[in-house]
Amino acid sequence: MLSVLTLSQNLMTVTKAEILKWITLSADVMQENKQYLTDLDSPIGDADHGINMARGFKKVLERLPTVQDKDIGNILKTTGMALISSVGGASGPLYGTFFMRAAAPVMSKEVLTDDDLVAMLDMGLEGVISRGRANLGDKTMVDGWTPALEALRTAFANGADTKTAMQACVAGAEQGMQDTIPMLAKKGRASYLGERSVGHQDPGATSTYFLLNALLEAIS
Amino acid sequence: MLSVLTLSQNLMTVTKAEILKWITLSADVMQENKQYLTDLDSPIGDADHGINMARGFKKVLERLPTVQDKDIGNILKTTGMALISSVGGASGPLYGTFFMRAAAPVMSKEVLTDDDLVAMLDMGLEGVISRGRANLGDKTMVDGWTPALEALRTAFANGADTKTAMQACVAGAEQGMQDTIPMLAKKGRASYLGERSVGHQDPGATSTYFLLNALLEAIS
Amino acid sequence: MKKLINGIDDVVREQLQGMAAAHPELSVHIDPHYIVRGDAPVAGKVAVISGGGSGHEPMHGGFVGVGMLDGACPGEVFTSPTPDQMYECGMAANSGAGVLFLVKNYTGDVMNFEMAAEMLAAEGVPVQSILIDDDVAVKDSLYTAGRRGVGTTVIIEKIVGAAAEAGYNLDQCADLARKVNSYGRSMGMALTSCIVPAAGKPTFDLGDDEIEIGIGIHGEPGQKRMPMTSADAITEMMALEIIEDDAYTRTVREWDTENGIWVELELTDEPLAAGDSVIAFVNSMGGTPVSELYAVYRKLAAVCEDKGITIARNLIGPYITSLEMQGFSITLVKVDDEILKFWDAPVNTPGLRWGA
Amino acid sequence: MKKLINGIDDVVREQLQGMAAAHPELSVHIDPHYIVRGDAPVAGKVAVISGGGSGHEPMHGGFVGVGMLDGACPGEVFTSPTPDQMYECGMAANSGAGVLFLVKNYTGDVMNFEMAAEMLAAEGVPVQSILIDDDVAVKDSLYTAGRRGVGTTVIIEKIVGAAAEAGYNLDQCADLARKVNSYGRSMGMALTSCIVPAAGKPTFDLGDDEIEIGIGIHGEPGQKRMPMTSADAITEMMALEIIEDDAYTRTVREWDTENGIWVELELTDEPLAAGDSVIAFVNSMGGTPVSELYAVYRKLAAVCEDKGITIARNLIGPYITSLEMQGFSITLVKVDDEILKFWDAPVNTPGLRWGA
Ligand SMILES: Nc1ncnc2c1ncn2[C@@H]1O[C@H](COP(=O)(O)OP(=O)(O)O)[C@@H](O)[C@H]1O
Ligand SMILES: Nc1ncnc2c1ncn2[C@@H]1O[C@H](COP(=O)(O)OP(=O)(O)O)[C@@H](O)[C@H]1O
Ligand SMILES: [Mg+2]
Ligand SMILES: [Mg+2]
Ligand SMILES: [Mg+2]
Ligand SMILES: [Mg+2]
Repeated sequence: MLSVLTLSQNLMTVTKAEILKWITLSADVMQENKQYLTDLDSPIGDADHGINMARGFKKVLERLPTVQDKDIGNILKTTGMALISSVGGASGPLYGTFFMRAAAPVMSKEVLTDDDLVAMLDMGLEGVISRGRANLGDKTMVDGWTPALEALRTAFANGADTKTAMQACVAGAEQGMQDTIPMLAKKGRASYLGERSVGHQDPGATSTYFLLNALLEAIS
Repeated sequence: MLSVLTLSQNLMTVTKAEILKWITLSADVMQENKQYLTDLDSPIGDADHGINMARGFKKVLERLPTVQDKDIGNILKTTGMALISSVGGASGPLYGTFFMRAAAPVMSKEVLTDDDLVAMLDMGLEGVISRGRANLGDKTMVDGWTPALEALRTAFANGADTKTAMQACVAGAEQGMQDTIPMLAKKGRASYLGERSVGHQDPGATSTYFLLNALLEAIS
Repeated sequence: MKKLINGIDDVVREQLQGMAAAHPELSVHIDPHYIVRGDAPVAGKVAVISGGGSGHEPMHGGFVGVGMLDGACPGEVFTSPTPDQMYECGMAANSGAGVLFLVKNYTGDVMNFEMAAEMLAAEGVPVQSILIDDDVAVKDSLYTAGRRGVGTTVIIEKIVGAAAEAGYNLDQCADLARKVNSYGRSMGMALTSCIVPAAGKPTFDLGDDEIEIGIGIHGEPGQKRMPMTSADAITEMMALEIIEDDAYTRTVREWDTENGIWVELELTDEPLAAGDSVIAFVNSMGGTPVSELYAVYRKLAAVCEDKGITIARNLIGPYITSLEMQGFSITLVKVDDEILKFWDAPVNTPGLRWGA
Repeated sequence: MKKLINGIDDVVREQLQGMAAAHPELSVHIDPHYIVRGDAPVAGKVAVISGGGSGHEPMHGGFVGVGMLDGACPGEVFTSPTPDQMYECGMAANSGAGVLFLVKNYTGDVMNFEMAAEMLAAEGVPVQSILIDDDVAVKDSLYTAGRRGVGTTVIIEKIVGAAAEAGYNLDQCADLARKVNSYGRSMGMALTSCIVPAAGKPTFDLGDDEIEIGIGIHGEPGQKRMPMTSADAITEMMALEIIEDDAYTRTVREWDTENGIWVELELTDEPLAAGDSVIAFVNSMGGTPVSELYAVYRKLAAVCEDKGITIARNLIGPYITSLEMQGFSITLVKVDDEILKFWDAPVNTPGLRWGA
């Protein structure tokens, strides 16, 4: 899909409409995978991750019409605030902070360049890390975000277009998600299980993959 | 088995040793049928009749040595008191009263005539009825005792010997027990079930059959 | 069966030993089993005593203490205690002002308490015995064993215990117990069966989508089985059965202290009516958490309001249980000033405590 | 799944509405969910507030009242509440003397309470936040999320609530909370899993002869699975893990009210030792009846005696639960005169009441 404003590969590649679509698609995918994410959260958690994410994005959808006409930064900020006030648990502040921080570099923008896109996601991840203080390998959503954003940056550095770069990003998220399986959890609820956390895929890294995949779909 | 004292069919037919044996065999049969009686008490009661009877007769066995040398009346009285103080529930006072009252006509006797035997059991049943105020057909142990003692009296009236009469008595108890199946309970815990009590055999009528059968075995 | 027990034959004794260790203010007697207040007998005070099968904790042992019971006699699990327990308990608690037995109407309890009353009377102890029979799920005729004693028991023990503490004499205590019983109505239901330790398996099987309505407290099956439905629907059905229950007449036997004989009385309970005030008691059968009881209370309050019945006080929690059974019961007890005064009076027991 | 609920999305709200109907002395707020004392804010008094996922009733909402919590924030079932609930609750309860958050150490609770503390501080409300982390079943290293907050929470809420009632200021309340936490150790086990309403099936499967040791309170699986054994063996194993637990050091973040920043503190709990006096708390996970808890208490008292530990007070019952899960937890909290004084002080809440 080409925006009428596209001048170069690195300019104005993601529109506000696509961001709105991303949020809507995210809400859909969380609703569809509510049971799956909750099931993942049973052996190493407390069986609520899918329920939490679905509830949160339902609230986001309710609020979305109020910012339909606002800029991308405000849309993301509202998304973050809706998540914070409705998800609870660990994932609420984490995803909430993700969107609140992601909003900062794109405030008052109606369209994003590739650099904006990277900055937006990078700042979001930074928020997740500063809020949750998880390290790579702790078996959390950070293990989904980190390889995904690395792959995104690498793809852009290698001259990929937005869509191709986002495909790499999603592949990175998927790999990161799968790589959580053998990990021993050190943060979050799964850490209480010690050795028994090994062999299970992290629910948060999985919802991160769904979120990035929704972004890819939105811009495709 | 012939007692050396046997003079006529109607004289001195049950010895103290046989009464002691009756009590011991009763304890055995309650222990063996603990599960069965408890199972009968599940659909129309509270799943404890076998447990109650086994516990009670275990206590009786513990006390028995202390009255080994006493007369039959005292043995029965001690049995009744042991049951009263250890069974609880409905069956405790009922079987306890049975043995306490049964003791009265055989006080200070070392051997029983057929008349004594009938008087002993009749008085016992009278005790059960005055304590529990159940009528025939209420689906209780009274529906086991009543046809059993009727059959016993009839057999003696027809000239049967002790053993034959007791065989008739046990057959009457068995019939009475089976006849409780279609009854609608009006007394005891099963009465709370109303129509739903129909189709189940009464646990108390069943333990009554076991008790009389033990007496038959003891004199055989 | 997974239970926190050791040997099956030791269940009741070991639980009593645990109570003894936890509550030094109680005097826990092991052979035979009974519990009395540590300061029993309390000079000049009527001794209020109850008892019944174990498995209903905190009832009755957990209700022994200042302002409630003087003594309790725990039987084996779901089995009435024996007359000698009741006799010993009565002797230990009697100060000379006499003994009031509060007896739930089950054949076993009735007969055992009758024998104990006779034994105490034979020793010259003034004794009264009041039957509790409040379970509207039992459809009774004059010829059956009558209604079971269920939730109202807890309320009577609290109120009559407070009255005895306040100096009511034996006859006054008995009259008050009879009144509260006539004002009380209950109904229970089960989501699951419980397991009697000695039986080792569920007393009844209930499908994943079935519930049992009208159960008693001995884990016995109830009036009817029906498909699972919402908390609101179940609560409304039960509340209406209680509120719309007709006048109930039965013949009870009470001990005539003066003449030393049992006398029969015909007693009639009047139905609840708009304008009445009640204590509303929502009880867990043991395995249902208090959170679910609040969902029930929400609907119960709405039904009562709808029917013009004012809830003056409430009690919500596991007080008269059936081991680990999941389910609940509702009890409504009509109140007047006398009853409310004694309900609000201080009570200090392991299972119920306020104002002290 | 058979539960006394209506629509799955309405579970928490309807339970709160039931609480509101039953306890007019509380002020129950529905959107967002929080509960405060009816007389909040209490002039001059520090507001003690806790919160966490629902499904642990009576904790926390049932502990709001005179002598305990000023406010509680219930999240969805087993899900931490959100910062706006905590913020609104804090604003409603703050009299100017400040807000003390008592936070169980779960990543979700910690992060949400951190955000709420920042929000309150931004409004000029003096705020302190103390972490509760007493679960010895969690084998922690410096790099993990640390120990969970479990049974000691109930004890801290009671003691710090009484201190706030007695006029302790915000710093004094925070110091006392930190001390009681450092004195408390807990461990839990499950006989059965529970069912989160929205999930509709058991969180974990447990065989008929298996038990799960070291569970938390979110129905999550524990440290290890083992074959079912006797109450005595289980109790002894858990009591010894608590009593013999080593000194425990971790880094916690606390809010520096003066400078408006988070600061890191390294805190060390000393192990229990012979000669110590404790509050012994035997807690039902919800589905285990109190009778079984007494069997546990019997053995716990024996183990403590054997180890030279004196049980000064006890608490036995379902106070911090996991829906209808069967199982129990043991908490031992070392006491001194200050702690005992506040433990014995009057408390009047739906879930814990004495002296009032
Ligand atoms: N400290 C942390 N940093 C980053 N992510 C975390 C952290 N703790 C937990 N998570 C993520 O949160 C997910 C669990 O979310 P959720 O189930 O909604 O919350 P809760 O654990 O409170 O029930 C985990 O799978 C993990 O990916
Ligand atoms: N009023 C009564 N008269 C005679 N027998 C009775 C009466 N009530 C109950 N029973 C007998 O007692 C039996 C139940 O005994 P048990 O299970 O030991 O006591 P409980 O019913 O108290 O649990 C019933 O099967 C019935 O035969
Ligand atoms: Mg979770
Ligand atoms: Mg029975
Ligand atoms: Mg019984
Ligand atoms: Mg959670």
